[in-house]
Amino acid sequence: MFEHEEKLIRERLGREPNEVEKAMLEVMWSEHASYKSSRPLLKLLPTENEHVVLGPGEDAGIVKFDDETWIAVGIESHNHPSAVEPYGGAATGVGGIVRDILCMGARPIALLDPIRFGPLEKERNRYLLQGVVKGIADYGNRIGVPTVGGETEFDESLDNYTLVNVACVGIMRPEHLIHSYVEEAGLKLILVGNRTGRDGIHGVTFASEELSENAEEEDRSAVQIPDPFTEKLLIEATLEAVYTGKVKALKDLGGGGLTCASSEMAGKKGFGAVIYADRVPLREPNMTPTEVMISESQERMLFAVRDEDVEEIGKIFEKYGLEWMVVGEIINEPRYIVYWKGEKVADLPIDLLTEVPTIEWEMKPYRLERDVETPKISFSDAFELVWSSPNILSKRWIWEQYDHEVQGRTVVKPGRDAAVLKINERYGLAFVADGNPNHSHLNPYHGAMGAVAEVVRNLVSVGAEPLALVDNLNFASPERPEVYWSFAEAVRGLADAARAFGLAYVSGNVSFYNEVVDRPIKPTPVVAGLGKVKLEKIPGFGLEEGLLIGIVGITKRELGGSELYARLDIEGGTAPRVNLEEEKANAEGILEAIRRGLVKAVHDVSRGGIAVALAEMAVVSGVGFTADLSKVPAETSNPLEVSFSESHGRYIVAFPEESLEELKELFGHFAVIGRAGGSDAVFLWNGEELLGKPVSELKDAHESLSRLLGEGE
Amino acid sequence: MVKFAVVVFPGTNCDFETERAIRKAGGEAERVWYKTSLKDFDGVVLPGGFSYADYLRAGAIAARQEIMEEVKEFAREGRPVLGICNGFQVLTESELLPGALRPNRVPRFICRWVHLRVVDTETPFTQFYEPGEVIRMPIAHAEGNYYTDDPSKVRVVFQYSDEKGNITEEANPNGSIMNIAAVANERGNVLGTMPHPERASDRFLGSEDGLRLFRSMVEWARR
Amino acid sequence: MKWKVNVIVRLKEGLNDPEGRVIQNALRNLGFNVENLRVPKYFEFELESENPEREAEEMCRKLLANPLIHEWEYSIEPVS
Amino acid sequence: MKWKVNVIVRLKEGLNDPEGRVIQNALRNLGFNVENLRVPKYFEFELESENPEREAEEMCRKLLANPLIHEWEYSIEPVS
Ligand SMILES: Nc1ncnc2c1ncn2[C@@H]1O[C@H](COP(=O)(O)OP(=O)(O)O)[C@@H](O)[C@H]1O
Ligand SMILES: [Mg+2]
Repeated sequence: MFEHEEKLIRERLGREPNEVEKAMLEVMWSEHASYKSSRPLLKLLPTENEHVVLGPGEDAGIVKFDDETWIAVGIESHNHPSAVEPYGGAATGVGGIVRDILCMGARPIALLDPIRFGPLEKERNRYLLQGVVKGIADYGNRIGVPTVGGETEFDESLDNYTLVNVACVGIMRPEHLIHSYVEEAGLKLILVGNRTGRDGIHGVTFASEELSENAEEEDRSAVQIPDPFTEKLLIEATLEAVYTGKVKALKDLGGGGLTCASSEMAGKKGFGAVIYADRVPLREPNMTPTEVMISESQERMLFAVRDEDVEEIGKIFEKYGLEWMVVGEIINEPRYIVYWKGEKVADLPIDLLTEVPTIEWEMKPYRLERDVETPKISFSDAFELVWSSPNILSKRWIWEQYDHEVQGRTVVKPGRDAAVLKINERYGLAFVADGNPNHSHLNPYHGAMGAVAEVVRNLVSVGAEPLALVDNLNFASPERPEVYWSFAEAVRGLADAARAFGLAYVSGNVSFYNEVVDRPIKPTPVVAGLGKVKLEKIPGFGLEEGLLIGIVGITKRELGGSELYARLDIEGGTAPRVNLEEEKANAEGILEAIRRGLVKAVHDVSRGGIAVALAEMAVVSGVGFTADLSKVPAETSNPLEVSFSESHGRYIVAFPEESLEELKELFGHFAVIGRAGGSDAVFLWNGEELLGKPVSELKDAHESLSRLLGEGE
Repeated sequence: MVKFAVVVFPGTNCDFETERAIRKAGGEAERVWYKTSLKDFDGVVLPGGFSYADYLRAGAIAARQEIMEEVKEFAREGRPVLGICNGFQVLTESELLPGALRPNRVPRFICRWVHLRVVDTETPFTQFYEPGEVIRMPIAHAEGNYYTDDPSKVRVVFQYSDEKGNITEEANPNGSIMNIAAVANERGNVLGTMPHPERASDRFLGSEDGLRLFRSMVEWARR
Repeated sequence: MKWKVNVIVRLKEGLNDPEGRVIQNALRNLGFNVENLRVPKYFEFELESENPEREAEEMCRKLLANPLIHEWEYSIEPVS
Repeated sequence: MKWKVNVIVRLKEGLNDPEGRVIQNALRNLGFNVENLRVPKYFEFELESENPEREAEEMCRKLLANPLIHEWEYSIEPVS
């Protein structure tokens, strides 16, 4: 807490807060819990349209899928905890977002895990990757929620650090929606799940500060041990309770523990709460009321239930072997009162906890984009470099450790542009997440827009109409003027892009203070998107013998922040710009082509450019191609720029000859660049070979992540 | 109509889709919490998941629950008992099937589609397959490495194979002895399978090869 | 009476230990000259019993170990 | 020189231990009167080293344990 905030609290309270009050206020006024630095800017984001049932403001957003089916969606970061305890940090990150979805009354059905690390050459970064992946796997698999996709990126700037974001979707019937706030006094507050211990005390304040050098030793209290066994029982028990119709409000205990969950539940509509902190079941002896109130022990939920229903709901918890206790009640008066063994240990106006004043930090623009000469290396050297980049390698080693098929819905499995989950006999839900910090670093506005554009392209590539977005903003300290400016720029980019597509953000998350020892991370806005797709119409991804290969969209000299430049350590250049008109037109064109059944396979062009996108389509089906890249519609005639530029708005399609005329009509920029077939991947330029390689060799290199990690198979 | 109990232990997580697959195959199915009695059912299915979070050894704690006495009764009476993945682990741990399921050769969880060769079509679960037929189903397990000290005594039902049905080392995802993926008891009415037939029971999910297993089981119970 | 019991459950000789292999490799990659690494299961607990030897043996046989693949040993001492 | 090393890695006092709790419950259900059950990680291996104490300590710190949540102990004796 800052000094001026402490002063403000003293003024409003007319006295010094006591120890318990002070700890609760500190937690609630932390950046992580209050969004005090981001709230004013986040207002820019569009949050309403015909698909949105419930926008930001509760634990998760809700989107209408059809009249009987709503989808709850949310995204969370668990960066700091994962950087010091990768296994437990990542696992409890999964647990947290799953409970956010659950407490809306939805059954969690899928997860995505955008994760980022420092270079793999370093032992510590490999350790972080292995720990994070195992943590997500062990938790997600055990609770039976499939991790169906994600992103994995490596960058020098994240050395010794990690960004772990997790997005989750849940499915619900409209009548089961439970809000996170109460609308009547007298309700009993039931705490259920794990016992409360000292773990996670000051977790939110931890997440609101930079990591120091000795983080490992210092921040032990901020780490929790994951308990997926209890979480799975909580999922089933909570849903069973929700289906009785007797749950009046529901929240999970996350950052800020009992204080945060109960004060927000009570305060939102002007009620108050009394908490009997000594009734909370404890795991450790001699805990103080302060510790009980702010502990962030995992796998706990808070239910608000009428007095006469307490027993019935309690029975459900007992069936699942879960411990529960009435720990407080809702009162009419807007106060937040805590008792400990009969003694009043805290008494605050509830809005002092829940309504935290915003802070606007100083902003200072920076400019990293500058013209650099495109390097003069051969296509084959460039391709070799990019194709072997850990960022481009297949992430099979990761997603095979995830039970991505549990629940029996995963129609499009990991490894493609977006995952698709079967929702009913005709329709599926597409789900994907993207971010590109190299682009956002160079140009935060266009980088953020680009994340939205890429999400849309990935959804469209599996035939899905985009429905809604959620965003996760991973930034360094907002107290740095350049960082705060880049944050504002990114939000502006997210807002403009979503508006252009007619999309809304239904939920999101902000994670500031991502720095290790004074080294800020690159601005990393991550966007996840939902789409709706007709199951019968989902196109393929791989090449098939004899199909023509076409490219949609225009390629520009936009190598800034590209994988090629990252591999060559070239800074500067121009980051790709999003042309919203063209991006939208091309997305609509692709959807129309899929609707009419004109294309057999679709893949959008993103990281690594056209060369990589083509190679990926070959590798996935084992069918080669011959493609003349000089035919690509482009504003440059430099083969390297055409092949590796990461311009937006582009797709590669594979289609039979008879679709050609119709396809041409659908797009402003479209060209046939070659044909699929044979066992070699052959890149040409004006008819001359740039590179020819057996697809099997490409595949072997593409699947080498486990070798890089020093693991067999 | 014949009715199957799909037993739910704490941590079981493939119960809904297993129930769905049995119904699609023409049977009646009901998810049954492990503290409930199995008396009105014609067969039992122990579905996949992580009973007791796989703590100690996969399936070990579930195998010691009271309900397993009733499951043993089913097995003795010759009624169908099917264990899928974690259910298979429960069946070996409770000695309804021979052998043990050890941690995978590469000790990681692995979720992947595999080819299987159908070895034994004489069981209640496999009567609708052709001997030697190659089918596709996904596996998803960390402890599926089948071990027994005397393989000659085991009634092998599925083996991991390549797409042509050859039993090769490369086709073995977890190190199982003789590429064993599914085994039955001597009588044939108890089957344990590591691959998930319920995940291969819908054309949109990649294959319907698993649905025949449920059809076979339902048909057999009906007679 | 109350006893402090430690149980070690090992894979039988000749059965390979995949987890041990992975950890051994990781340690070697870090430069440690490690061999024959194994990761037995290890339990510590307090036991209220009149016959702790018999009960410890029973616990292993009934739950903590799988006799087909494991052998076990335990140590028992009174809780002071 | 060659040493036989045993390492035990325990969760720090007070941390949640779901695995221990679940196994303890399972043993109690079987009628054993068990308390405070914990499932530390246990490693046995041979180490070729001039300074086995230091190396064992390093191994724990770097890989076998996370100092944030674990404490560890080891025993070292020469291989005969
Ligand atoms: N950490 C991860 N967890 C699960 N799936 C992942 C992960 N990282 C990448 N993937 C999957 O690998 C595939 C390729 O990822 P990516 O290159 O980011 O796709 P795209 O370029 O289409 O955005 C996608 O299907 C993605 O979901
Ligand atoms: Mg893509």
